[in-house]
This record gives sequence, structure tokens and C-alpha cells, in this order.
Amino acid sequence: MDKNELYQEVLLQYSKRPKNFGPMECATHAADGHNALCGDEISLALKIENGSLSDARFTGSACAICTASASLMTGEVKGLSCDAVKKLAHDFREMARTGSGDGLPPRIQVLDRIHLFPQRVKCAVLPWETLLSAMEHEVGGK
Amino acid sequence: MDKNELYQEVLLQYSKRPKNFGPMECATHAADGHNALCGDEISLALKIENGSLSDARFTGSACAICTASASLMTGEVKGLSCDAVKKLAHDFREMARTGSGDGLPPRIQVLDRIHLFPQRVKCAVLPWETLLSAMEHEVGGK
Amino acid sequence: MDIPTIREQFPFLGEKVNSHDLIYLDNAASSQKPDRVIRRMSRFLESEYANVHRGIHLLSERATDAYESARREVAGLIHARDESEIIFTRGTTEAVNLVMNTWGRKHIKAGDTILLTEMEHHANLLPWQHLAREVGARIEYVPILENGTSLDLEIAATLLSKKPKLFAFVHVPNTLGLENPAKELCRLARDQGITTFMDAAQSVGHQEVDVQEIGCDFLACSAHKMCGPSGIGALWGRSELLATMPPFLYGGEMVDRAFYDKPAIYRDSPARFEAGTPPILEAAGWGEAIRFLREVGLENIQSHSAALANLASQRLRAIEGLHIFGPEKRASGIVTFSMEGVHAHDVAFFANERGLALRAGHHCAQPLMRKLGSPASSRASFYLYNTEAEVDALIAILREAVSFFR
Amino acid sequence: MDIPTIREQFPFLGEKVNSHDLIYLDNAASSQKPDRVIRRMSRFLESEYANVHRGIHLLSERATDAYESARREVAGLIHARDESEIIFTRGTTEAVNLVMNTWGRKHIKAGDTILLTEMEHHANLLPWQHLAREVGARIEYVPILENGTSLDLEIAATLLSKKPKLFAFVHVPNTLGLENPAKELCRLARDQGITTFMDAAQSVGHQEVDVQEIGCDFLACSAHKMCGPSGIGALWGRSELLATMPPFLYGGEMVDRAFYDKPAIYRDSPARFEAGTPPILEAAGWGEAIRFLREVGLENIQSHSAALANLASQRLRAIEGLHIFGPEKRASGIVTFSMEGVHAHDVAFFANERGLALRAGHHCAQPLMRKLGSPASSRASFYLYNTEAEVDALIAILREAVSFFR
Ligand SMILES: Cc1ncc(COP(=O)(O)O)c(C=O)c1O
Ligand SMILES: Cc1ncc(COP(=O)(O)O)c(C=O)c1O
Repeated sequence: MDKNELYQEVLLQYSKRPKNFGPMECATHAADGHNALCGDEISLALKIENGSLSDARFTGSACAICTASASLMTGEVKGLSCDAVKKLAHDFREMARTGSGDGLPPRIQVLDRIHLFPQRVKCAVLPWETLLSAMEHEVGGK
Repeated sequence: MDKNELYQEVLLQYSKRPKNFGPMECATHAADGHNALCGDEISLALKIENGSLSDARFTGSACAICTASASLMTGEVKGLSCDAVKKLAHDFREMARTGSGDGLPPRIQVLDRIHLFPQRVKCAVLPWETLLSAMEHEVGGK
Repeated sequence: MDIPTIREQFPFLGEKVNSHDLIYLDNAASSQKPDRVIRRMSRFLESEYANVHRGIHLLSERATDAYESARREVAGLIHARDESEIIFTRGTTEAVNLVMNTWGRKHIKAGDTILLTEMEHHANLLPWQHLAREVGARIEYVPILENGTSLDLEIAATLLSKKPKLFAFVHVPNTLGLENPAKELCRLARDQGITTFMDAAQSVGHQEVDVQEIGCDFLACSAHKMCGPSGIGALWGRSELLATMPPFLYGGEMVDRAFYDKPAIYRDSPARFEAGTPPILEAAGWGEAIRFLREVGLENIQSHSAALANLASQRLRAIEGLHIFGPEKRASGIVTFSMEGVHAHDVAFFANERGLALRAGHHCAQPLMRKLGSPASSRASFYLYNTEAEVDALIAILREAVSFFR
Repeated sequence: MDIPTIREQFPFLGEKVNSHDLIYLDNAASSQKPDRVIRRMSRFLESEYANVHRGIHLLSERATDAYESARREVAGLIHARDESEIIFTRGTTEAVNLVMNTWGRKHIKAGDTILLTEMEHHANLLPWQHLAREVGARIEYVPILENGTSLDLEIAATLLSKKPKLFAFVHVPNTLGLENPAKELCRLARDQGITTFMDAAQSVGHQEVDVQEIGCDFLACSAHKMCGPSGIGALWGRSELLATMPPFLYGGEMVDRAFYDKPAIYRDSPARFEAGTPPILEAAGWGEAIRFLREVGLENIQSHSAALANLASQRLRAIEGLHIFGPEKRASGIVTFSMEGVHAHDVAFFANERGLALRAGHHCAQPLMRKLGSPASSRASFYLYNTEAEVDALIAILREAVSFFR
């Protein structure tokens, strides 16, 4: 496959049939993310128990890259400690900027070409930024 | 003499040795005129009696064109009725724009080339505009 | 209108993307420039450039001539009564902000109403919202009919009869492919003594616009949307209104007399509203662009652009799940659409890989696009150098995108 | 610095006036442009132009690259910590007005003092006077020493110790041929917690200017004074200050979320302060101008310009009745003078007939020139392409003028 092809087969699969897509009941944490320039909008809902993410789901209307990234992300972070999630988010952003994804789970590395498309980096990173923001925002009433 | 020469001998004489230059005592009317773009500043003082200009003098710091024009003007308007002065001012502005000075006193026609130098038209016209303004401004106390 | 000859004059058409010809359908964001505008600007910089107005030397005279003759071109283009009614700004956005800060702050008070429409670009929305919040005024919106096919003119009449202080509306929106009935709206407003501001960013240079016939009080437009350079645009206002307005920006050229310890005395329009060194080079370029457009003919340009937009929308409607905003029939060169199951951002990226420049997003009209149910949509906008073959390519690429992404 | 090679790069030097070579000594009003800047702009319009930021297509990417790389060039030129501290404006004048309307309106209240100097250009005088009048603040001025040889630094220290809210001063005035001790002034201000605004219209691009070393809080400059195009300039501000400032103009690009019925949410600097389509072409040109100036070397440019100004003033002093404003020794390329019995307007006209471009008038510094006793004066200002032979011509023409007019 062409290294310069952005939309790889596996990535398209994730965007066409996103995992963990849909509302969550009894979320403990949540946040909205959006990319005003192109119109990506996603809402992230988390269940955090004893310092770990026990569940993560998203809704919204976003491009293929953002949707695939959110789908991969929500799959990957379930069960991790909050600290491990932060580390992962940091590493992901690094990969999105530089292309080097060492230490990231292999599945996520399908996005390792995104740095070749600077105007799409934001799309891939948006779910992760929204995740970090959600971890800081407890759902009201809890 | 070159038709395109702005500074004619006679004009220079009027600017080097302006007539009616200096303050006036017991002026009945006065106004200041200025040309912010190049820095011409003149003050005009008039004596108006029974609807006629019995005297006109000017002071200030202005370029050769403006000074010569003020000098010629103050010489010409003395003794004229206010209406005749207004007509003269109108004709002068016409000449400054178009070059056609028919009906103007011959002495004033030394400025008939000013329309060839659009950026100097303002200099020549400033005394006349100040004159019209002065005729509307009675000196306080009178 | 001879399109091949026109196309020869636009150097950007020589560009390739991945060996595809470049198809530029992002004209509503900004238009490309013909060679003669580019050359006019080079020539100007080579032999006519200096600061304007203040200089008594050859280059300053040449620069001032070019600058002031551009003002006359703009005045002629929109049929202003006098060139002193044309104020050069950076563009439409600055023009709206100028009126908001001068006329607006002077006349709009707590409890007053500013009437806008639901289809405004952010440029003609946010300044008024800001002013309203600051002084305690209210904003009302003339609503759109379903799917943005038109303004609701009945409600417009009702809202105008409530005598808002200002009615600011877009002439041709950058989204819906329609033209608002400006003349009718201004007549309704004038009957009530309401001041009107018309955002003409998408209409001036794209069709005949005659402020006398329309009867508005202010108009704003941008050179870059009509084959001119970035960095310049104009505000037109009726001289009676301009004469009562305080300055906007303060600095050189707008002042007659300045003192350390007394209030300055300002000049009249247009100088009063053009503080500092203005966009000089840009005026030279814009003047040339206007001459070009008038030679081509504004009616020709309008009918060409609208014809392409109509052709495109007819053929787009045949794509399943593709939805076009606005009326059935296009009045401008603009076609905004969404595609079920394919995000606008992906469409634009996919299209670009094939040489086609589309716009994706909210088109600086977030509230409108949200109301239309589509926070992100795609937009194709046509101008004088576009062709039917480019419409074919648009359709082919979008069909390909649908099968790729769905 | 190889002047002949530099001169070859400036096409305007090919112009003639009445068959005389053109001698351009009006650089303080605006500078001429080298060929590479002119060509950069043509090339940009031919193959890189589109609207910035919002587009996901090739031309929009190229345009955005050029635009943002110009921001980096400006940041580098003045040693800004981060490019997000650079806000593109139309020029110095708009930059001052921006700060007046945002930081100024927020922080300056009734009874506060704004400290200026007596040598400000109208651009750094009138906005503050307007604000002061509007909110009921006071303006104080650091006085000049006799004949404008320098600021009175003792009084400056006293006035600063009275803790004005803002000290706005010109770095290099456009009249007096001096450079203010910016670093010292900013240190005095900072010791008192006073915010500083520096008008650097005449210094950036003419000498090294390092905002970190100087220690000011805001700086404004214009591209057209440094071989760049008209229509663009910059405001630099410390990010801590920019972060607290409300927007200036409202419209597209500066907003994150807009609604019909809720307050909009604005973006951060620089987007927050760049509403609407910015000067895109102009940024491309300015970026190239900065690269050019840095290749030539800013220190070379400064010492060349000041050397010519010093040579000119020495020789001018030999003309009877000619009076030069400012200090004995020139720190910049500027020489402003008056001639007894010869009005500046005539001098400029007479000089132009012989190919020499001088400036006459108040140089947008009316109060200063009035204080110096000369409402109209002449100014010769030198830049990198001027030569000693041109100084000779200046002297010869002025001598001729004296015998002609006196
Ligand atoms: C309808 C409309 N109004 C206003 C604007 C703003 O114009 P500018 O960005 O040139 O200030 C635009 C263009 O973006 C527009 O399409
Ligand atoms: C010292 C100084 N400040 C401000 C300005 C204003 O700059 P601009 O006209 O580019 O806004 C100028 C130039 O005219 C200047 O010389």
C-alpha cells in the first residue's frame, strides 16, 4: 500500500464500524471535544473507578480519521489506570507529530502516518485531548 | 520661460516681498487657514465697512505659492464689495482647477499655470478659502 | 463570455495536484487572481510605490493617483454617489466592525433592537452580538424557511415593523446559493426609518450591485473575493451618515490638527476613517481587478457562475444520501451539501488528492449550519474561470468518495 | 555591505524624473521593495494563493504555510518567545489601536495616567488621547530637551515614579534622528510595575530589536517601512498579557463557537485578534523582506543609514540658515531640518523637479514640530540602498534652492 495513502483499509474499517460508539449510562466523567476548523465533534463518556478507566464510549459526528482514532482509543484505554492513560495520550500525540509510535500498542500504530498529513493531525488527536479533558470533569451530581 | 516652470520670476517676487503682510489693528473680521498636508498656515485679517472690504492683511508661514497668492489677493480685493469678492474667489478657484482665468484681473493670472501642478492647487487656493471664511467671522467684541 | 480566454489569464490553473489538474471550487472563501492584476501590482511596486497623500514627489504622486483611482473604481462598481463615500478597510470584517464601533456605538442604546438574519456569516453576526451585549441591546433574527430556501419575508416584515434601530443582512450568503431581496428589504426598513447595513462580500464583483437602486445605507465588501488582492476591502456609507460618525482608528492622516493638551480635530470621510498607512499596493491591484471584471461583464459572470452551480446541484441530487442546502434553483455560484455517512472533512481531503479544492466545515456560519442540522458540510463555489468539465469532475470524485467511505 | 549589489535589486531605481535619476530619501514614510519581494508576491499569487486556515486543499495549505512562516519570521526578527505572540495587523497604527481598545479599555480607568513622550507620531498619540478622554484618564508627556536632542530622562524617571498605568513611547522617532534608551526606560517602568508599549515602526527592520533584551510588554511595527508590502504589520505582546485581553475585531476565524442566542467563545492569540481574511499575500511578501534584511544584516543596515544621515547633517549645517532638529550625532537614518526663508513645501517641490524625493510637512508629529517652532519642515531619510553620491546631490539641490528662493 502506498505510504502516502492516508485512508488505509484497516483505518476505514474502524471509522465505518466504530467500536464503543454510542451513549453510556452512569458515566462518571465526560467531556466534549470539537475541531472548529473542520467540524469534528465528539462527546466522550468514561467510567472511572478506583483510579482506573473501566469503560469509555463516544458519540458525535466526526471524520474518518477522528472516528477511527476514537474507536481505537476507547478500545485501548479500558482497564488502564489513569496514569497509564495519560502516558498513552502523551505518546500518541508524539506519534501524531513525528511518526514514531514506539511503545504504543500496535493496533494504534495504524495511525502512524498521520504526521505526513499535518492538517489531519488534529483529527487524530482530538479524541485523546477530549479524553484528558474528560478525566478532569466529573459528571455533575456524582 | 518654460510653461512647465512653476516658480515664475514675478511670482517669486510676490513671495519674497509679500504685499499686505503683517498684523492689522482694528480688524473687523478674521480667520486662520491651514493646509495640514504640507504645513501652510496663514491668518487673514479684514476690515469690512458698509459691505465692502476696506482693508485685508495676512500673516503666517506658508510656501511661495501660498504667500504669492495671498499677496496678490489682498492687493486685489481691497475696495471691492463683499459680493464682488465672492465672485472673484469663485473665479480664482475655477482658474486654479482648469487654467482658465478669463475675467480675473491680469495680475492674478500669473497663477494660471497652477492647474498643471495638482498638488500645489491647494496652496494657491488656501488664501481665498481663508478669505471667504474670514468674511463670515466677525472679530469678537465688535 | 469566452471561458478558455478567461482561463488563459489565470496562472494558478497551471498548478497540478498529484499530477491532476487543479480544480478550484473554493471561490466563496477567496478567488484567484488574473495575470493582469498580478502584473499591475508588480509594476506598481517597481515604479509607482511610495506612501500616499503626504508626499510632494513623483512616486508619492503616482501612488496617490493609483490609490484614489481605485477609490473611484469601487465607487463606480457599486454606483456610489461620491467617491468620498468609499472607505478602504482590510475587508468586509473590518468594515462591519467599523460601523459597529462608530455608527453603532453612537446610535444603539440599552433596550434597542438590532435585526439580523439567521443566515449571517460570523463577520456580520459577532460584531453586532458584541455591541448588543455591551450596551444592553437585543438581537433578533429574521428566520430562514425550511432547509434555508429563503428568508421568511413575512416575519421579516413583522420584525421590521417593530422598528429595530438597525437591520444588518447578507446580500448573498456564502452558504445557501440564494440572493436575498435586498431592495424589498431595504424598502421595508426605510419605510420604518430603520438604518440598513448590507454584507455584500459575496455579491459585489459577482453581479451588478447598485446601492442607489437597492437603497441600503451601508455596504461592505472584500477585494479578495473578486479577483483582487487580500488586505483590502471597502465600506460604503451614505455621506449623510458618514458625516455624523466619530472616527474608528486614530493615527496619522485621519487628523487635521493634533495637540498635546487639546482634543484633536479630525478630517472628513474618507480620510477620517483611514488612519495610518493604508493598503496602497492593494488598492492598485483591486482597481485593476475591477476593470477586469467590468470588461468581462458582471452579468456574464453572474449567469455563468449560477449556471454551473445549477448544473452541479442537479447532478449532485442524483447521488444517494446527498443533501443540498438552500433553494432548488441557485442564484449564486454556491452549492453547500452534506453526504450521509461521509464526513465533509474526509470529502475535502479525498477531493484534494484528486486535484479538487472544496471547502469543508461550518463556513463561518456556525449557528446557521447547526440549525440546518449539519455542523460540518461541503461547499463547491463557482466563479468566472470554472467550467462544465469541472462540474463533471466534481460529480465523479464525489461518487468515488461515496463508494470509498460508505 | 555591497551597496551597488543591493541597488541592483531595487527596480524603482530605474525611474527618472525630468531625466534626472530618482533619489529616494523618503524612507521614513515608506521604503521601496527589492525585486525578490516583488517576485515572491507574484509567485505566491500565481501558485500558492487561497484563503488560509480553513481550507483542506493544496492552495490553502500553501497559503497557510506562507502566512504562518511569515509569523515565525517576524517572531524571529524581534526575538519573541513564541510565534503566537505575533498578531498581524494592517500596520503600526492598527496595532496601537488594538492595544488601546483591548488592554487599554480593560485596565485604564478614570483618574489613571497614561505616560507618553513629546516626540510621538500621531499613531502613538491620538489613540491614547482618545482613550483618556473617553474614560477620564490623564495623559502626561516626558518632555524633550531643547531642540529635541533627547528625552529628558530625569523627568522621565520622576513621571514613571508616579506610577502611570501605561508608558507608551517611540523607540526611534520619525523626526529627530535619535534612538530612545528603550531598555533603560523599560527597566524604570518595570520597577514600578508599569506596562510598556513601544512604537517600533522606525526601528524594526532598520536595526537589531530584541524585545527580551529591551524588556517592553508590547511592540508595534509595519512591513512597508522595511522593504515589505503595505497592508501588513504586527503587534507583539507578552503572552501573559495577550491571554487576558478581550478581542478587538469580531468575525470569522477569531471565534471557536458562535450561537444565535449565547455569547460566542473566542479562540486564543493570535487567532483571537485576527478576525476575517487576513493580509495573506502581504505576509508572504513580508516574510521574504525579512529574510532579505537578515541576509544583508541589520547592523550593517543601521550603520549605513546612520552614516549617511551623519554625513548629510554635517554638510547641511554648513548651509546658512539651515537648522537641524535632534542631536548632533544621528542614531538613525533620519535628518529633519528647516531653512530660513524657504518653506519646506517649496523645497520638496523644487527637489522633486530634480529627481530628489524629500518629505515636507509635520511628519505626523504636529505637537512636536509645533514645540520645535517649525510647523513645516523638510526631512531626508536614508536606508540601505542610499549612497554618498545621493548625499552630494541632496546638498547641491538644497544650495540651489536657497539661492532660488531667498
Ligand atoms: C457573506 C460573507 N460575509 C463576510 C465575509 C468576511 O469577509 P472577509 O473575510 O474578507 O472580511 C465573508 C467571507 O468570508 C462572507 O462570505
Ligand atoms: C514612529 C512611527 N510610528 C507610527 C507610524 C505609523 O505607521 P503606519 O502608518 O504603518 O501604521 C509611523 C509611520 O508613519 C512612524 O514613523
